[in-house]
Amino acid sequence: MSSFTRQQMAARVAQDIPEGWFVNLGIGIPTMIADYVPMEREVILHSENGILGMGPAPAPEQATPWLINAGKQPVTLRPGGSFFHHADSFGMIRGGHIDLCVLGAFEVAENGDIANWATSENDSAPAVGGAMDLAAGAKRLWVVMDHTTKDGRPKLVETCGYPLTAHCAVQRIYTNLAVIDVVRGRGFVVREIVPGLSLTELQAKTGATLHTDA
Amino acid sequence: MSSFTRQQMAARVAQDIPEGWFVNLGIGIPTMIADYVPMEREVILHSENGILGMGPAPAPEQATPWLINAGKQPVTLRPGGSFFHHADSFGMIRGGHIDLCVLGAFEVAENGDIANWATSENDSAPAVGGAMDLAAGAKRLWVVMDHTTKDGRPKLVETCGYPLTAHCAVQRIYTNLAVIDVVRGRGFVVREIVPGLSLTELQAKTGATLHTDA
Amino acid sequence: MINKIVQSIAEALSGIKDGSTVLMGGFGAAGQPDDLIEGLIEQGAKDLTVVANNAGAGRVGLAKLMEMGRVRKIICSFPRSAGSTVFEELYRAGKLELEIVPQGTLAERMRAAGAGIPAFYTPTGAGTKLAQGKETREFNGRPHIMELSLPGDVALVEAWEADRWGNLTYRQSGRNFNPVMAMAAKLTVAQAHHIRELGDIAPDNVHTPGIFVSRVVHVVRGAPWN
Amino acid sequence: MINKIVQSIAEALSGIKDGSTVLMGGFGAAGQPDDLIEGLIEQGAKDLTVVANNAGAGRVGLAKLMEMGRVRKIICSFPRSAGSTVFEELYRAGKLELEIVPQGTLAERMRAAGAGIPAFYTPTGAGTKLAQGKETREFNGRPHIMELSLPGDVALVEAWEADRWGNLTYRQSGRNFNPVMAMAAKLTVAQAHHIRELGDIAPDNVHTPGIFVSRVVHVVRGAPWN
Repeated sequence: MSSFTRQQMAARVAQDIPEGWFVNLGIGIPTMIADYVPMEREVILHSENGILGMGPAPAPEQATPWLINAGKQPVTLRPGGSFFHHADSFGMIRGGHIDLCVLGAFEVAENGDIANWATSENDSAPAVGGAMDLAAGAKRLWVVMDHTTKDGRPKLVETCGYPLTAHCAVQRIYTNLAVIDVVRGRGFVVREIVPGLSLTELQAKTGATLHTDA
Repeated sequence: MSSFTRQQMAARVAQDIPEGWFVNLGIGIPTMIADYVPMEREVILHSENGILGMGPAPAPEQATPWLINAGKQPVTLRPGGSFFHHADSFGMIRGGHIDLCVLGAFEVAENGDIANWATSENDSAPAVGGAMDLAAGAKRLWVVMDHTTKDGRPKLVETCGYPLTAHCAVQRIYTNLAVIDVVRGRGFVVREIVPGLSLTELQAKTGATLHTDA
Repeated sequence: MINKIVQSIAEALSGIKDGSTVLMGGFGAAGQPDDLIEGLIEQGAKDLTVVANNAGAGRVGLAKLMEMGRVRKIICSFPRSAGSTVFEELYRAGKLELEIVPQGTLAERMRAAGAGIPAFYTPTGAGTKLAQGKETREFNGRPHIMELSLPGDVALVEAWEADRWGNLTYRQSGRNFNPVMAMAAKLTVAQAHHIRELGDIAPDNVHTPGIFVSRVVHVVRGAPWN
Repeated sequence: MINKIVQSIAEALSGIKDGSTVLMGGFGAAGQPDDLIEGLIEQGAKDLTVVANNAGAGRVGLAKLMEMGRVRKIICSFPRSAGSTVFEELYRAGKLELEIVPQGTLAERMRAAGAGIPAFYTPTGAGTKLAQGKETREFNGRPHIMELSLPGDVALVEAWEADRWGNLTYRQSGRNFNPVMAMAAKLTVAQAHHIRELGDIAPDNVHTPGIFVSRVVHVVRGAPWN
């Protein structure tokens, strides 16, 4: 059975991002998506720490400590980019001006609930960062993550077991096995499956009912 | 009996403004106060429409339509001045960063209530502008106005008859006849009277009890 | 290639519907998008709610739009000013609704709409007749009133510079309400004196990032504006 | 003559009292007022509440201040990060209070404090464990939670340029939390790389007007920061 690599997952998401969108990419696989958007397709990347128009990582000798992304890695700025303060930056997020946010997650439920910040109700010092603001504020929230945990438990579930980041927020999930929409009132609707995997096999790795449009 | 002219009232207020204060001056006599603050005493003038560091009116040939004050008159900018948008400008006001606001008024009550925006409860289209924001937000609110109306009715009163601009907001009143503090729990306390006028005569022109510290 | 620059005022204003809430920038003449307002008169949309600091003056611009019967309601801080005769006539005749909002609350309600804050508390207006019908609540021992965000369908703004991504700068006190209105509307249209190449506006000094701007039209005004 | 420029870090930090709430700017190393934080370690104030995006790393700066037992409480969005061992040890030992706030809510709460807004409603965090104990209210059919403003006694910020009136600019992503913290504190202290003559910072491009700044100290950092 084949499965998408991290790079292939990032590239698959990048396919679906049209020119002109303002996009915030979370840490991990989401960050890699930028590498698969061709420079001539103008997608404007937003970073929570006050940047619009982020470009790729600089050559090491050209990195400046003043220009870092939300993951605190050196980045560049494209012509047309701009800087602003944190309240303005999150005003863009909370105000619904970001067309798309792509985050990783521990779990996504069939109603669109997302859990991606705390691994236990008892973890009293979890790091939330901007995840709740992004999940609640972006026009669209997509999740990119492995279909199951390392020990094989489903990450697409009926109800999240981990503490929620936001309620009914996710619209689409890209996993290493499939592309799945979250449709209000229906739940998980499968759009694509990696070659060689059957719907039945995918269902076996999923914690909630999978629907199809067929 | 002598009485202060408008110019003298403005000059008298100017005496009491120390270097380093951020000051918003309302339309009318308050605007004239700026002319009596010597340029070497650095008082930073704020205008609601997004200016800090306003300077005097320009020579007519140097006026630019881009640089006007809240009264929509051409002004200049001192070195060190800055521009910002309306929400930031009123954030300065509402957030208590303006050391002093000086406004005109129809009435001031002995508890510090001020009425300066509507002349009747039945006036359904009064022009409030920034008066309520300034009265509620500045660290100090001083009023400069004639002691009585043109037909001799007192403007310092027990309770305002006109619709309020703000509740318990005024700290000091400069009139053409006196300088009067509004002291919580006491009411009007006379600090100065124009030469030749007795306290009894001043009281006769005032609609509430005048106190003195003597 | 993203290109928000359109070639005519008609194109800049296309699609504005009857019944829209239109935010109009400017304070006095500074930063007032005169050409877009004239364009809106041509464009034809009616039954409008207009949000602006003033209620028009003379018989041009907003006053003309009102005189044509195209404005249902005005939300402003200072309706009566020198030359506001059209407003006064229509208002007295009961042909215009009016909502008076303190100037700082007006700006903050639009900033809130742009920033996804549906409501906030302010001390401004507490205990006055403008607090009537509003929730009052005490914070730090002081009464405050709850104000709702004020979103627009359309914002018309005037900028000094613009580029094809819609980044804007403003000049001096021409900034005023324009940045908060640009944030608060679904469709934000800017008239700009100068069109710059992408990257020529210093990234540290962009006043309104292009994310808040839908369309830009180049309007060169004569002296003394240039 | 107004002159907010002081000659030493000790002078810049004089008068900070035990029990103060200290807002510390910066996101990652960018815009972090390292020299002022080291100065605060020298200065001696204790029983502090510190508001910052992170809870320190390594054994310098904020982490050192915590290790010395001078911090009673941390208010931040992201306490656990690479090298946050001091925080983790103290927190596990029950020697440090923690308030976790979503990053955008953290910024907005300080902006609200600076702008005189005692409370606002946000959708962020509604229906999550961070909503516990907070008022929930529906606007536009969607649950929101009420968040209170977060004022500081002291803000420590890092600027790129400053003048004697306290006007500041920031460089690139060094801006981050600094402008909202500068607004939100009673005493705002800025360390600046460059001191400019009054008037040399373009008035249209001042990022933090001097009204929000109490003291400025010139700190030239080495490469690659210059």
